[in-house]
Amino acid sequence: MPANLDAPLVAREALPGPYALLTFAHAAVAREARAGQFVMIKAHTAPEPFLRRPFSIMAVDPGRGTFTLFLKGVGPGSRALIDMRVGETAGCLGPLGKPFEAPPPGAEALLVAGGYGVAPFYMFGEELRAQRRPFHLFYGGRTAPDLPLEEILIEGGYPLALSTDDGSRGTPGRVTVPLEAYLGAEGRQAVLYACGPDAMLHAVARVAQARGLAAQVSLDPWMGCGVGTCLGCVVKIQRPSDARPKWRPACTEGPVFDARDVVWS
Amino acid sequence: MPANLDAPLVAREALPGPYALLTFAHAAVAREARAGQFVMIKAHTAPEPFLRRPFSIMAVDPGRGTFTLFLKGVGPGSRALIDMRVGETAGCLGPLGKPFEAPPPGAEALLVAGGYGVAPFYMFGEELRAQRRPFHLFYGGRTAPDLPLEEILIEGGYPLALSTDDGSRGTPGRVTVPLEAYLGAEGRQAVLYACGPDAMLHAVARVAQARGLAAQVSLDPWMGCGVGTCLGCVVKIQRPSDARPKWRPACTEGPVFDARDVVWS
Amino acid sequence: MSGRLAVELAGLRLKNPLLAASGTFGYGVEYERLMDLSTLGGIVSKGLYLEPRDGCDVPRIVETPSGLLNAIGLQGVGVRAYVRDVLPRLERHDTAVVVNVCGDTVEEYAEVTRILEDAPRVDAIEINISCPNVKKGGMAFGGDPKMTHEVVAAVRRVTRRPVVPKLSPNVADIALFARVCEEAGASAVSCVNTLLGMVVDVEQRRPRLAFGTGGLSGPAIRPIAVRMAWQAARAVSVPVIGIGGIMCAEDALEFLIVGCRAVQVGTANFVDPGVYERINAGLLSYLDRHGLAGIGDVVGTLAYPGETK
Amino acid sequence: MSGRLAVELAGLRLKNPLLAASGTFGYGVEYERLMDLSTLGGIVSKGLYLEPRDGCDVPRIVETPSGLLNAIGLQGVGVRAYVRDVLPRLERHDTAVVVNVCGDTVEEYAEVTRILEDAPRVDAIEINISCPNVKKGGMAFGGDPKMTHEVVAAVRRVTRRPVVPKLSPNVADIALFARVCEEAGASAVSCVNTLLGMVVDVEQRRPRLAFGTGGLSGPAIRPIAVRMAWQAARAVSVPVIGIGGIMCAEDALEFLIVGCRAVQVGTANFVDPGVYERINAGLLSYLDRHGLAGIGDVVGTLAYPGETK
Ligand SMILES: Cc1cc2nc3c(=O)[nH]c(=O)nc-3n(C[C@H](O)[C@H](O)[C@H](O)COP(=O)(O)OP(=O)(O)OC[C@H]3O[C@@H](n4cnc5c(N)ncnc54)[C@H](O)[C@@H]3O)c2cc1C
Ligand SMILES: Cc1cc2nc3c(=O)[nH]c(=O)nc-3n(C[C@H](O)[C@H](O)[C@H](O)COP(=O)(O)OP(=O)(O)OC[C@H]3O[C@@H](n4cnc5c(N)ncnc54)[C@H](O)[C@@H]3O)c2cc1C
Ligand SMILES: Cc1cc2nc3c(=O)[nH]c(=O)nc-3n(C[C@H](O)[C@H](O)[C@H](O)COP(=O)(O)O)c2cc1C
Ligand SMILES: Cc1cc2nc3c(=O)[nH]c(=O)nc-3n(C[C@H](O)[C@H](O)[C@H](O)COP(=O)(O)O)c2cc1C
Ligand code: FES
Ligand code: FES
Repeated sequence: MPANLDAPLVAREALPGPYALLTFAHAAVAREARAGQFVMIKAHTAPEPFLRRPFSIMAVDPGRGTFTLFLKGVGPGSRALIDMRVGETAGCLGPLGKPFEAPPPGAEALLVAGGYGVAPFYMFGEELRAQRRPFHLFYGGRTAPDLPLEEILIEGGYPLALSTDDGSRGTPGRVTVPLEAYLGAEGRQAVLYACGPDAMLHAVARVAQARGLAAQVSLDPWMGCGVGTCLGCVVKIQRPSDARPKWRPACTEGPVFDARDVVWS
Repeated sequence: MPANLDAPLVAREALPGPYALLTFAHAAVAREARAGQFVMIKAHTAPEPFLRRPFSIMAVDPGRGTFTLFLKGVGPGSRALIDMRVGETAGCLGPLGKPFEAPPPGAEALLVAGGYGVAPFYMFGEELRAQRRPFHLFYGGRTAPDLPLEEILIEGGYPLALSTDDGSRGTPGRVTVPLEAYLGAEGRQAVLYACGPDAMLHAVARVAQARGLAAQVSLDPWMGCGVGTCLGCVVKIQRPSDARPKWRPACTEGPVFDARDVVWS
Repeated sequence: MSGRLAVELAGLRLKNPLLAASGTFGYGVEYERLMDLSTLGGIVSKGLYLEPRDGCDVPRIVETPSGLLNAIGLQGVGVRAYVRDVLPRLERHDTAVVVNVCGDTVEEYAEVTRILEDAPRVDAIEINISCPNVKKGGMAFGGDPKMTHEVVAAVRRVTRRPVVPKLSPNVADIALFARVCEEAGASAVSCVNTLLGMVVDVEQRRPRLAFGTGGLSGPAIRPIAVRMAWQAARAVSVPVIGIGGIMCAEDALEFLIVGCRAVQVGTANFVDPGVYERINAGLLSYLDRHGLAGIGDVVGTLAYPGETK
Repeated sequence: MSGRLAVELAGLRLKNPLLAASGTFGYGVEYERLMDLSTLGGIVSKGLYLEPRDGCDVPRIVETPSGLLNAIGLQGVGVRAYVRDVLPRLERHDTAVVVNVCGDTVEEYAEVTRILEDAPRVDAIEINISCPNVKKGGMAFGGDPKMTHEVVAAVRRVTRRPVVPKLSPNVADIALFARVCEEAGASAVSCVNTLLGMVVDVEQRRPRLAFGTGGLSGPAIRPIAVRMAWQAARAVSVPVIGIGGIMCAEDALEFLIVGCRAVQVGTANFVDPGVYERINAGLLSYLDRHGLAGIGDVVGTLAYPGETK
């Protein structure tokens, strides 16, 4: 069950650029979280912005009772977290949301990450490895500095394909370029998983559709509460059973959705 | 002339308890400030509270272009300043307000400080010393830990009389006890200067009145702007030329007032 | 111990003066797994119409300085699904259940209330005549004394339960509206809903909310809400429930001191679901510190300058 | 370069759309030593009555979440001392001077205006019918359409200068009041003054302000002020001056985009006297980024959902 706790920061690693890895103590998240789930969190050091922010859980350590976030500082909420000192606490509710579901036996998991969207795939890779499922991680950014987790993923032995829009690292072009190359011409048994900017998710959904593959996408709407009550995070979803598209809260019915059900705007 | 600048924190010394010494670069304050003047300052790291706060200038270093504050963390504004890291900036306007005026030749300056009210007297002591004027500093607090500047003042060679309400350090009792003892029975040529809680200022004013001595008190109202326009900091003052008491802004006509003109509430 | 926080409100006994505000706590059941719902004095449901509603397009919410601007547009399941699916699940929780009733017409308000009349678990009806994010009903009714009277009287006629109109702050004279409600048979009034606001995306040169305008809530509006609750409490003898920007015990106390018998916590639910425990603990420690027996001893104790109590 | 920020307002040419709001910039001269006053489009004086006034008891100001609640009570030197002592000192500064005129009665508003009529340095009259912190005049006039009309018409009759009533946000329908002002001969309207609020000291159980209630300003009220400025700008053809919570260029742009010809900066003066330079620089860089020739090209460009311009 998700728990609402004052979570102390227990470790902090600044990465180049606006990025950082933050590790918090939070027994419930450490024990129960699955890849694709997230926390709503806010540094107690900064009164504003006063709402918590959603961040994907990147890793957990159930033994130590901690979990780790991979953050990009983009505004006051994320920056206040990055500026925390070890020992300071954050209000933290989690784990929240629906996780990624492992592929059916025989199918390979292809994880497609754009920017900070790589965070949940670190954990998903660990889960898949534990279940001895084959997977491959496609990690794309605009330029080389936008791939701050590269080293950690290589050290972790993740099967990795890098790409950058400007070609400064890995395959030049969008992350769908190495993905399509990998999928090749013939029908490969795979499930696609995508987390990143909207346009990227949509592109992956199109790749999946064109090839008749299943795809799970993690959407990234603005969230107010994380628990299904503010109805600020709704996304347009039409499930096979729905007569017409419905606004559904991404925090409780997602953030991971079947790509076929998403009504792209 | 006062200047409004982004002042970087250049040095920071935490003192025991909620106290700290902060040194900022600010050429105008460093060059022009006189003891009793203050700055309006706010850490850029914390959006709330959104108004700046007034703090007395404790010391200046015109050569380096810096000034130092002695802060007690009591609320969000002061704590945000204390939490700053070297290199971070604060919005800072100063020097502001009317300074203490040195005593006439032949008279001794008796500086009476309560709590953080000691800050301007560090600087005033330096000024008096430079002018070769005799002075004595009475520094009182509730308990020994409320006298965090003791060591620095002793090292600086300040003629010092300590007191605490609970007797844990120096003379037991209010700061007026050693003051009155020092003044003795016979009429000593002295001007009293006081900075601290209202009740202490009033007590010092009564001592001065009883002995026919001049006294300058630094008032501590809540301040919104520091430059005479919000009219939030007004205090009731009746100068000899005033037919009746008038609300006067403490930021521009004070914070240092002639004790006789203050209409105590 | 916790009996010290109990309050009487329009015939209801609440175990403490804290209710979850409409639209900020779902139907209550969403929080079942997160907290013990019986720590709440009561739960006010999301606004309910006769039929399910889609609500506004996105974005629906934007943060403002110490505030939140929303235009959800009362997305919801409709009153029948609420009675069928939600109310039974609330059976097991020891807390008051207040249903926030909406309508495009006076008749719809009455009809929704009538449907609730047969549901056992409902303790009171809150009449939402103050939602700024719908084209019909809502604020249009709550900004017009005549319509306010009509809606309240219509709902009053079809239920035996306490009827609590929720006032709009987008009026010049909140006391007038409180009095109109009292005259129309209200058992209490909730004070206040959100203030109409707009935030502009200057890069796109269009409102940030898809709906255009929205309702402002959160600490930003608290000084306005406290003033209005104070004016309403002086104007009527039925109880006033204070709402607006309550984040902690001190904030709740402001409303109680100016005369509110209970309060609702809205936006704070999004920030911290632990808010009720924190506030209740804070209220108890306040009572201890001030040597007061019960929270009722705080209500309406404001010493207003120039007035003697 | 800075010609790009110039605006025409009721016959006045302001070199940029930023004015210092009444009561937050003294009489202007207080800031002489701190900044170059000619970086301002204009200065609105502290409110002036016929006679000097003492104002309210202290505390007069209390900070609220992203806001400031004040009850100064229009302490001031009176119009004659202003004309004698202040106006000559403003001669040397190249900025528009607007005088904020107050009165306990309609006659007093007119009388203060008449006294200013002979003063050469005055560019416009702002009529303060919206101060919440006085027992007579102020908001009592600005909350009543008939009185609003009377005051504006009375001032209109005694001056050749532009007359700019300042609207109260404590009304249900700001557009109505803007229209009443236009009909009474206003050259422009200022929109808005402070929202009536209260903060309670829960330890003492009394209001934090000595006066009881006060006026809320600052970023907290900006979404409400932007909405009201937008409604006013749609209602009248005279220019609207937007006011409320402006701290930076983006905030000023919100008001300009919804239709304001100029804006006033209030509480931000207390936070940072460098605010005008920052905003002007931000406006210029916005024009560059958006390929716009002048700030006038921004005014009223809001794309409101469902409307075509
Ligand atoms: C499920 C989920 C998982 C996430 N995981 C991660 C993660 O692992 N690492 C990570 O770095 N980030 C992650 N994010 C993104 C992260 O939540 C945001 O970057 C963060 O909320 C920004 O907050 P801020 O205060 O720093 O910046 P803000 O200033 O609040 O906003 C930054 C951006 O958000 C946009 N924004 C603000 N308000 C709204 C609104 N009402 N509607 C739409 N957009 C708005 C702004 O336009 C701006 O571009 C995740 C988001 C979601 C929904
Ligand atoms: C001229 C001058 C010089 C000063 N010099 C120093 C100094 O050298 N060192 C130092 O540590 N402090 C100094 N102070 C005090 C300092 O300004 C305050 O401690 C600081 O403003 C507190 O701000 P905060 O945000 O930390 O706390 P806040 O939470 O804002 O307030 C702390 C205290 O101020 C009171 N307060 C808040 N608002 C009001 C109001 N509207 N009216 C009355 N009281 C209010 C509160 O009740 C509370 O007790 C000086 C004050 C003045 C006027
Ligand atoms: C996202 C959101 C949705 C709301 N929905 C409703 C609603 O359905 N019915 C209603 O009467 N009030 C609704 N409100 C108003 C709140 O109940 C409350 O009156 C208001 O938010 C002020 O309180 P607060 O500042 O504590 O949030 C809503 C508020 C928010 C923020
Ligand atoms: C301390 C203070 C004093 C004020 N005095 C006046 C006044 O004398 N006349 C007036 O018309 N408005 C007065 N106002 C209102 C401001 O001019 C302005 O309308 C309001 O503060 C909203 O703008 P802001 O949010 O930028 O401060 C005052 C505001 C403050 C904060
Ligand atoms: S974030 Fe509030 S409903 Fe999803
Ligand atoms: S602090 Fe604003 S007038 Fe003194």
